[in-house]
Amino acid sequence: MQHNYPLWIIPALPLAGAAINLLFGRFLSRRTVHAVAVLAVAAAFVCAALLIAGPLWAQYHQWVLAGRPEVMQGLYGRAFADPWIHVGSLTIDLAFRMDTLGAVMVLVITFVGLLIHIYSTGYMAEEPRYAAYFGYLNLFTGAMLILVLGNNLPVMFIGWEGVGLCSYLLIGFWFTEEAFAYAGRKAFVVNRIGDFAFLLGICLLFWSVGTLDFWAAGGPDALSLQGDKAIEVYKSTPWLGERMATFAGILLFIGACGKSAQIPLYVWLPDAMAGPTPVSALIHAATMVTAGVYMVARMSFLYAHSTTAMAVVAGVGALTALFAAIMAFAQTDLKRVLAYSTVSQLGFMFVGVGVGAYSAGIFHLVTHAFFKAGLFLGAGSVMHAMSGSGDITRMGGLRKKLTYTHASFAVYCLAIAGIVPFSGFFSKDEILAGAFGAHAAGWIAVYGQILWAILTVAALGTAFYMTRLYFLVFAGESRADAETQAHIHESPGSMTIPLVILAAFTLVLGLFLGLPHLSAVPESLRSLIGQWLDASLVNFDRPSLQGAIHEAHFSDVSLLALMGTALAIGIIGIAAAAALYRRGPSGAVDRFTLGAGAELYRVVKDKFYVDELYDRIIVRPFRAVSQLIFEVIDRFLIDWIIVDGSAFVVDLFGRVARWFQNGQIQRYMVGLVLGGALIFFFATRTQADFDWWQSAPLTVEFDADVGAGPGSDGAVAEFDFDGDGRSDWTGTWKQGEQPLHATWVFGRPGQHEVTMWLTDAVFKKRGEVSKTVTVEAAGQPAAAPAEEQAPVRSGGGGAP
Amino acid sequence: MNVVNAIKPTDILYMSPLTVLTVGALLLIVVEAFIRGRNRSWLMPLTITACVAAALAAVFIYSSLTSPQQVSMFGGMLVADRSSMFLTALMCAGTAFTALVSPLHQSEYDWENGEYYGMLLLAVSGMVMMAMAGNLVATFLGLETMSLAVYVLTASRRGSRRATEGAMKYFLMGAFATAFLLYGIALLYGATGTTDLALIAERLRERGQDPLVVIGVMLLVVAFGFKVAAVPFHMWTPDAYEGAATPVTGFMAAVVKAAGFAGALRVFTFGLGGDFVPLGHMGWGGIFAVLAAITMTVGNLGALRQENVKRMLAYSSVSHAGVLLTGLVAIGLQPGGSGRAALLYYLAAYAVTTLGAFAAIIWIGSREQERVLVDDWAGLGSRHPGVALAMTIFLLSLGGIPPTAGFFGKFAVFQAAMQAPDNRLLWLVVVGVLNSALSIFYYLRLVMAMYFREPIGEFRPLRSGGLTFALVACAILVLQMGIMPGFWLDLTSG
Amino acid sequence: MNDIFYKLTVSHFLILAAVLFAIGTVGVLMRRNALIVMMSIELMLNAANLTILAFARYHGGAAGLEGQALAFIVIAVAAAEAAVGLAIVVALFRTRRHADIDRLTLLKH
Amino acid sequence: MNQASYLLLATLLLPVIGAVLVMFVPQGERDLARGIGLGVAILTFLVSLAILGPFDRTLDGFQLIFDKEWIPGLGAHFKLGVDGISIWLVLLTTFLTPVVLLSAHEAVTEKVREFVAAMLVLEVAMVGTFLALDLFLFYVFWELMLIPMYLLIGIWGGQRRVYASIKFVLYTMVGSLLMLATIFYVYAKYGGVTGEFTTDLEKLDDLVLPQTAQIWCFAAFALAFAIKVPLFPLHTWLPDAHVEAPTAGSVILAGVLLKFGIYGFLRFAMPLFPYGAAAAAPAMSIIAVAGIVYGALVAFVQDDVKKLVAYSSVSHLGFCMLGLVALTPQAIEGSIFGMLSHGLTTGGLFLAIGVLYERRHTRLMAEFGGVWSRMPVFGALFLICVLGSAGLPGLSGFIGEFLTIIGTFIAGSNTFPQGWPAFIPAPKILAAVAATGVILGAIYLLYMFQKVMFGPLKNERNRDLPDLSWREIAVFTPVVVLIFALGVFPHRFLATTEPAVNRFIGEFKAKLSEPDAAPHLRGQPPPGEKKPAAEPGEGQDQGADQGEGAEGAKAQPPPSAAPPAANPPTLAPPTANPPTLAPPTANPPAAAPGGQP
Repeated sequence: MQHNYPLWIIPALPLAGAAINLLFGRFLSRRTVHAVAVLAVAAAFVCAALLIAGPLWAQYHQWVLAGRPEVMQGLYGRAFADPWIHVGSLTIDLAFRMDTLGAVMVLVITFVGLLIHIYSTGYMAEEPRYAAYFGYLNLFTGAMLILVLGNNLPVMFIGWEGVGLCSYLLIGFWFTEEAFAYAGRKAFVVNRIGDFAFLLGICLLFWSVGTLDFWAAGGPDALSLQGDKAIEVYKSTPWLGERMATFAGILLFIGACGKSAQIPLYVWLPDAMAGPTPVSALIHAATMVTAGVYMVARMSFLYAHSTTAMAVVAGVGALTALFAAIMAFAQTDLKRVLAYSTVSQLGFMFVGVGVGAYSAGIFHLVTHAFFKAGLFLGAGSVMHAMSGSGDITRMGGLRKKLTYTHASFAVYCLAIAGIVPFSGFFSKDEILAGAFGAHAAGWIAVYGQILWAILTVAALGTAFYMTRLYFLVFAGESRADAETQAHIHESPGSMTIPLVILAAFTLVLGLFLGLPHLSAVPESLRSLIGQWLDASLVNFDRPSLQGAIHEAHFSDVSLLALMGTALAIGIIGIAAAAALYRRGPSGAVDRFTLGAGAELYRVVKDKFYVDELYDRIIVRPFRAVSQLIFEVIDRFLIDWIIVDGSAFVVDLFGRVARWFQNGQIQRYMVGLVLGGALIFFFATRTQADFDWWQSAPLTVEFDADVGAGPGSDGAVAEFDFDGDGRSDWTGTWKQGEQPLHATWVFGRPGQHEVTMWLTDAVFKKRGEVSKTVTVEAAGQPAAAPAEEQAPVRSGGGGAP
Repeated sequence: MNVVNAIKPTDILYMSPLTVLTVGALLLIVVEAFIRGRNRSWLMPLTITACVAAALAAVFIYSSLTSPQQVSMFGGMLVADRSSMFLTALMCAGTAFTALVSPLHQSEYDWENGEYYGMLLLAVSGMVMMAMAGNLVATFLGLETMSLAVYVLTASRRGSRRATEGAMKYFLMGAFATAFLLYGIALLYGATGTTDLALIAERLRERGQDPLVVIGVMLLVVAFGFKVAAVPFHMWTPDAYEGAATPVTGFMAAVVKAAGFAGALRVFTFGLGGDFVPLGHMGWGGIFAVLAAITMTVGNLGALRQENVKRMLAYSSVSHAGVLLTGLVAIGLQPGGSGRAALLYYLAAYAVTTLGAFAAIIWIGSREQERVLVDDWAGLGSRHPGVALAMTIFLLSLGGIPPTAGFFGKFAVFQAAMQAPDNRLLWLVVVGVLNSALSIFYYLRLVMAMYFREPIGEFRPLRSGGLTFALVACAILVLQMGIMPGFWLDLTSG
Repeated sequence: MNDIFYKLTVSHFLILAAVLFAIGTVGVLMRRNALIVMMSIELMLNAANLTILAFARYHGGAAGLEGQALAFIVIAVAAAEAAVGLAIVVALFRTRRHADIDRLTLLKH
Repeated sequence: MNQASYLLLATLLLPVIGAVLVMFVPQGERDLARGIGLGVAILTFLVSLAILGPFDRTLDGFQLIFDKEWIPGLGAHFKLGVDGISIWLVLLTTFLTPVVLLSAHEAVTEKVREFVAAMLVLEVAMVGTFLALDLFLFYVFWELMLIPMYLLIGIWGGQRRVYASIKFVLYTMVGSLLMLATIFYVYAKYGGVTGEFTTDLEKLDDLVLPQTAQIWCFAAFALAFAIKVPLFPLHTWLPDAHVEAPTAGSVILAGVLLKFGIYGFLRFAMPLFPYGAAAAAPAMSIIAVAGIVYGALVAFVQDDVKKLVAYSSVSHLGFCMLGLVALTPQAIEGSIFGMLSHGLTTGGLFLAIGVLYERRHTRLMAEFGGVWSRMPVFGALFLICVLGSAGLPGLSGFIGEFLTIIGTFIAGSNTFPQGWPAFIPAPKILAAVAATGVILGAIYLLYMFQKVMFGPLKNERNRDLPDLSWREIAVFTPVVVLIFALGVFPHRFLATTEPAVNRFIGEFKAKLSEPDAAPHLRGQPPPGEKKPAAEPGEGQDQGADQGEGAEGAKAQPPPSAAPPAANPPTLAPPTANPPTLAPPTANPPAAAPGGQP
């Protein structure tokens, strides 16, 4: 066991802030409210920074000195001495662990989060439910921190669902709009679909590995998801010749698709723009939606062992990147464009982690967090200025009015378009390079290159629509109505300062963290973030991965070529967009969209009708089926037919019984006499019957049953075994004895007609019964016909 | 054998309950005839005194006897043992309760004829004789004494057409059944040459294979089936119960039925005990088992939609006869088992419950509105919660829902039946429990009316100390028997 | 062999009694008038009585005595029963001027 | 019988005293009646809390046994006791009763006295049913439960209350009476074997019946309990009962009464007739899963909020049932925990619906909308209940569902003792289908929540809805707090339950391995010459069942030679049978029915 770091403080602080604001917010002044909220996040940031700068850095240093062995253990800390859940072999501690990967995430979340909190104080200044808003925001931050710090899948799942909840609440924050509330619900449900698979993934891992901890607190030899035992399991092939890692990986990835808005579960994200813009910035751009990417990186040891899973991740990512980029073309709402671009960028990240370039994916995650958050905040500032409207066709010419906003926005656009030296360039380029060079066993030969091609197109699209957006908003003359124009003004400092800060980071982050692997660059400066993250990510040199993944090692030339291509693509996209939209909406495009490409344009604008498709094939059938089974099974079949039906039948019998009672005494007497007669008849009739079973070869045991007939005492039973009509065996029954027992050895196996006569002792009536007896030469008892076989006799009594 | 020598002085002592009741009965009838004036209020206390005295005597004898001991008197004409004494006490108590609740009803619906109480005592004396009978002659005499008295009681509300009609039907069918009984006795006598039950048992053991025996037993089955209202001999029950004045109905349902089973217990388990009767594995038990199943079912079905509470209880009493028959069969199949105790307990539980229920029916009605329909009970719960609660307890007990006497009675009887060898009565038990599920429905209909609906018109209940006492006592007793059945089980299993 | 015509055995009495009983039963089930029904019942009782006496004679001795006594008791009881029955008929007749048991259908179902 | 065992008696008797007291309150004095009722209920809760003190969490058997001879003639004992399973359910009961009494303050204004009395009697019956360690006693309480519930629905219920109440009683009655017949059977058999006639559960547990008999007996018990649960095809009494019952009734019904089904399986049906349970396991697990999906789907299309929640109960209890059948410690604890959580969350939901109903006297979703803007506090509390019910991690609902699903998922083919086709990983599929309940739950619950609380404030009559009063907040607070507490600190509950659960599993398997023979005591040789236990129609099933049983036995592979489908590839032993229940599951042959040693 090792030192227990108070990691729980980091998520606890925002959660505490949330608790305060949600419970007592209504009694607090706005100032106190946002003071609490901002301070909580700031404190979390500080704590995290201290822990990282202190112990974690030391550990990292040790690790580097040790020659970068497999994985660094990171800081471990459990919230309680008791486990959270402990049943049988399942032990789940409420434990956290911060390794280099987690550290990066924590810093991004708390820092960007802090900025967005500050921004919100200005943006939401007029919001009546101020406290609730900040409460939710804090709650989200806490949940997100739990997600990235959790040391096992269930704890991660807490955060996973927690952020989902917050996004539900914040998307539907202005719930009086039916559509907004609906968007929130849609987000939650779609996420739940992913979580369902995620849950199954957890089950599968527990079932196969026996633990859910990423890293074993009990020491290196204890069971953990990245221990050697686990690796063995991942490599085993339970079903369909595929590896365990494939099944687990894909299940978890479906969860990631839900959370990170990948095909086919991306549909909720564009609608999620219903929420307040800072929320979109924080949750639906910077942090929450990247949880999926983080998860894949966190589980890199798992994915690395299944090239299939990696292929799926990368493929889905690439397709999403392209698809979303295309859809972004035709959007006219500021935030929707950004939403689709987010989806697209997430696709980039998944390709990164999918092709094994985990650090590249995470790097892009970080840079994206900054510039996309910035873009959203900028958009917020713009809409703030445009008195709430986000319709880019009615904007334009804001360059002069909103100087800070405009400047920062330009920086973000260049970054996302991938222009040197903005951070986006480096991160995106690493991904592209990784994809280009990636090859894994079992992949089709040029899979990596195909991915690269798709991404390149997507990047082109990105550059294009971002530039289009930029020009439509800022360039040319304002197309807004006079009333709006009058109110256009730059946002307050609380909003612009974060914009500037983010812009600054966007500017330097790439140069600082992500210098490419060129020989010109000194070893120690190449892709610092990559080196840092290697301490937490799977190491492809580990023996279990020999030959599975071939990591790309480029020569300077090829690397430069790739970078050049990427850069060229970005410039081309920008140039094209500039050419078309420099003065606001371009006639050329309009001519196209109204003429030749009208069809295409509409399809793209309507997002390929995916929502409608889902509505047709999933939502409505679901409702219809539910309605149907309710009406048919519940109401009609069970309640009406069975329940009420039986009641009706009983009542019917009741009527009959009463109808017979018609008051006529002589009918009663007849009933009495008839009853007596019936009793007499039934009680005195002779019932003859016998059981039989084979006890030995050719030997059959017979039990004469004297039935309930009269005079069973002294009743005489006769058997005719050989079917000659004459009695071969006679016995008299005595009261209170076992039934008459006869044994007969047949001459030959096969069918025999056996007849029994029973003569009762009182009325001397003779009853006859005959059965066909199957005799087998073999020793084992023949299975007698079911209706004569008494239960245990066959099991215990008869059989030897 | 010399009959005179067969009489021992102690016999007088052992038959004291019978003596007390008979003398009391004759006294009442004769004296009442010579009293002028309308005031008959002294009759009721006198009746109760006689009953209590007899009951006390029975208790005394009970305690003086040991469990298996049987004292036979008058050359085996009468037999005193613990179960017979228990039944005696039970029937006396029941009669006392009936007497207690009668006068108010009589004055309200003016049918105050003096012989009523005498007839009560006469009936109960006949019952006691039947319970103590050691000889078919005694059984016959007891049965007739009881029946004749009860015919009269049924008819005693002379003015009412329903009463006379019910009495007529009851009488004709009863007499008809008596003929069967007598013929059965005759055949048994012919087959065994004796009417003494003990001797009959012996003789049957020696030479059972006589058609006369079989036919005789059948006829007895018919006769007793009639007395205990077993389907298909039950049809007089609803009519007679509905026709008779309510106290009499209670008496018939609770006490007469008990008496019928007392007689059946004697005749079948002593005389024709177990499987001496040459009828397959189960002797007469087989017949009664089938009868029991049919009886329970038909009784419940009949009661299902009755609007008239008295009639409903009549049908329910039929279905209870089915349960009791199950107990009888259980005894027949396992004389040593817990069947006897269960049966006696059930008789007691049923008697108490029914008396209580009918007391409530008396309580609620009055001259201008007798309130015998289910609808008449609507809203009683909000107007008179006490009575409603009591009635609910009785109904739950009839339906066999814990923690009431009725539940434990069913429990005891069925578990006794389940102990029959080879699960021979398993099917019967299943039928039984399903039936009690069925019965819940109509008992709850009344509860529903009392609690879930608004009253129609004002209640003008008959209030009297006796009635209230009867209600409270019965309710408490029902609960006590249900929660602490151990005491009663000890009594009955003795 | 025709000496059954000359020698009376117990079975003759039994058969006679059975026939009487059957006649009584049929009477009960057929006739409508309460009084006649009661008479039929009396007939049945007497048939039973006859059986008892036949057996009493057949058994003889102490066993016979029992039968004799029983027969007397039955006669007495039958008389009492008749009395009660007639009383009820009278009461019935008072309330509804007839004694036709078919029309006693006030109580039913 | 130590001093502490009188705590159980006290828990049982206090409400009785309270009920008697209340009945003597004069008709008009509502507040007095309410006061007495509430006081007694709270007192009862405290007393039952005190049980936790002497209760030893490490023991696996029954504790604090209070045993008095009750009916000597019958061998029935007045025997109470708790183990790790029942103790929480008792606490749940005693906890919900005061909450409910407080919540009914304005809902019930006429016949208050009777209402309070009925609630207290109901509490007695429920607590007694959980505590009873004697079949007879259990049955008495079990039936006693019906009456007050029946009155609650019938007197204080809605329009169709008569229909609903009688339906409720008859439905439950039919099942429980067959159970009664079976009790007789077991009683008689035990008496036949040992000569001692008793209904003491702990003794009867040793009785091993022939397999066919077990199947029939289990069927009878299962019917009674399945109706109470209610399992899928037998559930139709529930929506009616819920919709017609007053809020208090619904809360108790959902919160406690439904638990008796699962509890009955756990305490009576499965331990007494393991073979029957084993034979029925596949069918029952499928029914359970079907119930999960079915209940959710049907709930989704309800327009009456209460009906919706009622059907959601069907879905949730399907989880509990599945957990039982899966027979892994995780799954069973999951189902027990699920019961507690369902009691709180669904109870909370019904309380919330009651709040709405008191204000608007309707429960149709269409009538509401945008309520949150008028009642934010209520909205928050309501939302917590909704999310708890939808199984959000950190709230109580998640723990139960998660454990059940994971427990079912890891259930090896040796945990479903027989009948599973070995070639499909049935437990996994079941778990997967069950897990869809997680999605569906979110769908219908959030749909309901949105329709009621979100959207524009269309309906004029919702304009001036008052937010929660302090009394109502006081009603909700404990429930919500517990929902959080259970979700964040489930460990104490689970740890207390675990020994009992392991014991349950161990004994189940041990008893399952008994040979199929005439009735005998566990561990003792069966009497050879004993007559067969012949039941009606049993002959038909005999051959079939035995055949199946044999196949089941054959189909049990030793863990080493497990087919890849049924067991994890390499690491099977440590995972497929977790250490805690190593003795039972480590040797599947022992678990194979009728497997001759």
